[in-house]
Amino acid sequence: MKKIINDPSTVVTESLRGLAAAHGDILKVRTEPAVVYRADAPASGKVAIVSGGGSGHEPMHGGFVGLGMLDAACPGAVFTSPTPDQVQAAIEHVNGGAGVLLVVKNYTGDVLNFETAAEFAAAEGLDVRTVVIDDDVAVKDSLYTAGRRGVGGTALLEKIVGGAAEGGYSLDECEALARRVIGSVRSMGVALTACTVPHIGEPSFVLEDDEIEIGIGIHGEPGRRRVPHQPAEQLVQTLLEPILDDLPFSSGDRVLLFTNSMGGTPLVELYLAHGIAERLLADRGITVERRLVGPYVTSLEMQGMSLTVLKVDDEMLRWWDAPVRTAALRWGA
Amino acid sequence: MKKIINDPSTVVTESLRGLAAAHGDILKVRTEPAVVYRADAPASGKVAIVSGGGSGHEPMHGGFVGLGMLDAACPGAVFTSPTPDQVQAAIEHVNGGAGVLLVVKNYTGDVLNFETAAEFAAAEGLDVRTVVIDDDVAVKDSLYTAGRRGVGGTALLEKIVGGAAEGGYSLDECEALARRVIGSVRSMGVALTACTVPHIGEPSFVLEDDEIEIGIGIHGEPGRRRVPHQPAEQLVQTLLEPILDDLPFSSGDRVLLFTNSMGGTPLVELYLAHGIAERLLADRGITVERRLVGPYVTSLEMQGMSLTVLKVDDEMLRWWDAPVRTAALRWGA
Amino acid sequence: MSCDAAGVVAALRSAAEVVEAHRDELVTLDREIGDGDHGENLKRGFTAVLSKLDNAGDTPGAVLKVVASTLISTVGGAAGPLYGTAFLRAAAKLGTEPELTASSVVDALAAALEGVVARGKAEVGDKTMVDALTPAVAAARDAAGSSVAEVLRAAADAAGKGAEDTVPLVARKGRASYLGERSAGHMDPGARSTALLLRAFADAAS
Amino acid sequence: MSCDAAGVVAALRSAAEVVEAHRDELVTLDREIGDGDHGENLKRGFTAVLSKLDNAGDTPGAVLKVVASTLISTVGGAAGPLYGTAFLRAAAKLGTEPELTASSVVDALAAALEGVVARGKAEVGDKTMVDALTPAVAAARDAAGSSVAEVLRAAADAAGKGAEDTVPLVARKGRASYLGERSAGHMDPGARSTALLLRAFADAAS
Ligand SMILES: Nc1ncnc2c1ncn2[C@@H]1O[C@H](COP(=O)(O)OP(=O)(O)O)[C@@H](O)[C@H]1O
Ligand SMILES: Nc1ncnc2c1ncn2[C@@H]1O[C@H](COP(=O)(O)OP(=O)(O)O)[C@@H](O)[C@H]1O
Ligand SMILES: [Mg+2]
Ligand SMILES: [Mg+2]
Ligand SMILES: [Mg+2]
Ligand SMILES: [Mg+2]
Repeated sequence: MKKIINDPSTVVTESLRGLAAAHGDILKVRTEPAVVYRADAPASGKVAIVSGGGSGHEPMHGGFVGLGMLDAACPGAVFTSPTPDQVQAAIEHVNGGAGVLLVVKNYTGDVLNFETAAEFAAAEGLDVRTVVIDDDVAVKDSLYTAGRRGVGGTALLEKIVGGAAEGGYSLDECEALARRVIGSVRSMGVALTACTVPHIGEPSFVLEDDEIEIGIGIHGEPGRRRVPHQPAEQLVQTLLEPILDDLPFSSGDRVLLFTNSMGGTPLVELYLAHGIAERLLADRGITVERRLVGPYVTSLEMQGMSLTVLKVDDEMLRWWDAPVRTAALRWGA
Repeated sequence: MKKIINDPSTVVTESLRGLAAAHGDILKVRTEPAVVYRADAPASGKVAIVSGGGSGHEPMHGGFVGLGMLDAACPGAVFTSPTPDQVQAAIEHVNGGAGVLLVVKNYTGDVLNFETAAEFAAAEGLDVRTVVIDDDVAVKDSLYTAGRRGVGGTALLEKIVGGAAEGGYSLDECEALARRVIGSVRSMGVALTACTVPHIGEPSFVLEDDEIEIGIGIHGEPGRRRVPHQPAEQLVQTLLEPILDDLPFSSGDRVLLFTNSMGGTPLVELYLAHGIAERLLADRGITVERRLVGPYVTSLEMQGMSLTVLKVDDEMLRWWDAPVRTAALRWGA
Repeated sequence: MSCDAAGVVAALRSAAEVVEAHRDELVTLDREIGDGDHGENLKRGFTAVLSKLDNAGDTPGAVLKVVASTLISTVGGAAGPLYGTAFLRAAAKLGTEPELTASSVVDALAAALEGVVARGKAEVGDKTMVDALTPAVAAARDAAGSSVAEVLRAAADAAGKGAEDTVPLVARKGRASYLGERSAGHMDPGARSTALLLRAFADAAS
Repeated sequence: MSCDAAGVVAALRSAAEVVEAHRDELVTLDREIGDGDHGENLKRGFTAVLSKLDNAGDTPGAVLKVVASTLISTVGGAAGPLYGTAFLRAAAKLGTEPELTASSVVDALAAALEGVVARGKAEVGDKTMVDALTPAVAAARDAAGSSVAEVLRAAADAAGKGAEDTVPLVARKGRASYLGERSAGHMDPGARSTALLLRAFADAAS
């Protein structure tokens, strides 16, 4: 394993130190327990948006902390949900008196740890709500599974609800908007290569030279099926079709298209794929109103990509367009 | 070779299509010859900044086109300098009457092709100047080599000079500022893995599991020496020391520190390395005034990183901080 | 082993050793059908537990409460809250009782299982730690008339068997459920770690 | 082969075939001490040249001028402007002459070399295409008294030898110079392609 690290057990802490050094104007970091929070927290009178999850998906979530997006992020060990202490510390730190919305990706570990923290916070009389995002259509959503995973849609959700919170939405309004976004967003991913978790030291799974894994999650867990590698045109279709069929999206819909790199895919390939996705959507009569292209919800160095499609309305677009100033997303500020 | 492409020979064109679709508010793309230019070009009365180079280094240069940075970028084939036609087309397209500055990375191919285009433009009576950036300390700079390569420093140069041009600098002033930046910036890179050029289909070089290549360029060309893989602490020192010794940088200097990913390095590692570099600079009494961390000057999917240190003054900081609105760098606009 | 707080502390020390020794095995199991962190998560948790054991408390319940909160705040993932809840419920059940008895151990194990099910909503057959803990509680209950050591041995044996029995199952809870049919043919890491912990406790009690 | 425009066009067609056939070899050479694109660059260029040959012009000079501008606008990299300049200077030297002669070929080759040196500033021994072209011009000059075919054969032989002789050299120009001592032991791709092109012209002229 060749990684730019000193010791697998200190990767997250050391990386947070670098994040803090790089973006001192935007965020601050505390350790034990680890929390990334807005430099100007708490924002008094504003609903606080808190998220988090395992590390290794950078820039999510620490890179989304700042004006117009998250008030705090709780980074767990690599690919491991954070602990309730972290979430509690985050809540305490950023609570500005207008309530706290926890944005949780649907993984058993994330849900349980955030739930525990929310119980503690509620016991202290804080108004804490939780929304769980589960946008990954690769996973069967049934009573007999852990349900869909939260993947790329999380970035869009955090931007939109973060914008609304900054714009003065109440906790009720933030929660309602978040639920609408969750109901309107779907994703699907593919891995060309596996990633290597530092404390494991070997790739999470093994793909042959001509094999790709469809329906990959963001934790190095294997996907739904292995297929031979295919041209980009076909690959983008393979990802897009289950997304469109699921919601479903149909002609006349207005969408935000998010073409996400799993981390190790060159931008030249990602834009190529994005161009194909745009064309396929246009062919179906779907209007792409906004787009995001880049490595935002990653799996360490994994090569691969995901597509996320969000059916937007004017309210969502308004908060998507609203100023944001974070390490990873920045406009209008 | 597993890449998200259709055909090696159409990668660049198809990728440009996706770039245009993703950022229609910022840039436009023409093909035959391929040029990425500002959506609002030509900016009348403003010095136009034009750059370019082989593709495969994205977001450089197309992702740097927009307000406050480049007026046009000329993308060559992957890792191949663009042709003079492209540069001529770019010059014609963005010339706003106040002259054109060509920012060229020091590679024989880039220099010759831009030179040819500049000759044509001069013959047509245009005021075209060329600056050549050569910030890579890994390469011996002597009469008997092609000289140092242009690497990470290019991104900083283009931001600063682009800001100044947007701020109303004359061509003389832009050129002088560019030469000062070039004189004050140094870089050094390392590869943990090689990259695979689409039309080659195999890695550019082969590194053993515990080997890294110090002094790597950005074209998949081998570096200066192979050494055993080392902890991040040591690796960052290995990169930083030759940089600091070269200019030299010394106690009391104010710098911009750019920690760049070669493309495939996870952000969690990059921030970790950045934190170490910040500490090492502080130890030397050097003040980091600004920083940039991310994959900006890449080599396809190569894992590795480079450090770039620019000795700044107030004038450089002013134009670094100035508003920029491009696909890759954006603030204040 | 004594059945007082010191005995429980000693049992936890050997549990920590077992976790350390089986870290790679648990990582490997979790890599196959999960995300590969289970062994590392538990190792991190039990290393933290070790550092808290010296002044953990005067009663078995007090010690287990420290274990619970330490696991919750250091393990993360699904296993953190689940094992944390298990130890917390067991601690609550033991109350301030100064010494474990066979029947209090049975009750504590049953409370732990109830806690895990309450948090994780898994049923037997979902291919989770519940598949190890459920037969363990039943076996412990059958052995309630004997000694603490006998109860724990019965529980550990049953948990081991329960863990083995997860191999053919298709996961319906946790990360392995994303794999669908492909999760069959692998042992559930959480069931395995449950069996390992109970074995460590049983060995310490013998 | 005739020595008029049609003959030159025919020679260029076989040159394009040779480039295509040796594309991978040139890529491999350039991967070893450069960035691996030389074969692809030339292939792209000569494919474009092929599409322009039908109405390229009535004189050898006119045809070579089209080749020059096509290479300049499609090859890129170092080789694009260098080969472009070489063909441009050769074309200029041939002027409107309707047929090549042994001595005009010698002059055209010399002009090509001068152009490459003027653009690239490489000297003999720098491990570039100059190391193939310089001995080629000298050998051509020695054969100036013979036929066009003889001149080209002499040039090609010398270029081939010159290319071989680049193997032990340490590069001092172009991308290979970044490698320093590590560039020794490999043939320069541009010297090799120069030798290949001259061989193709010589064969076409025979
Ligand atoms: N809902 C659940 N109920 C009971 N146990 C569960 C549940 N979900 C997961 N588990 C257990 O947790 C184990 C995985 O733990 P771990 O790898 O530490 O967490 P994560 O899955 O978050 O990476 C599984 O092997 C399984 O035994
Ligand atoms: N300054 C120079 N003068 C003459 N020939 C040169 C010079 N620099 C490079 N070359 C030639 O160009 C060849 C490389 O061409 P190519 O690979 O197409 O371009 P690039 O180096 O830009 O990738 C080298 O093998 C060498 O023969
Ligand atoms: Mg996990
Ligand atoms: Mg090249
Ligand atoms: Mg796990
Ligand atoms: Mg080359």
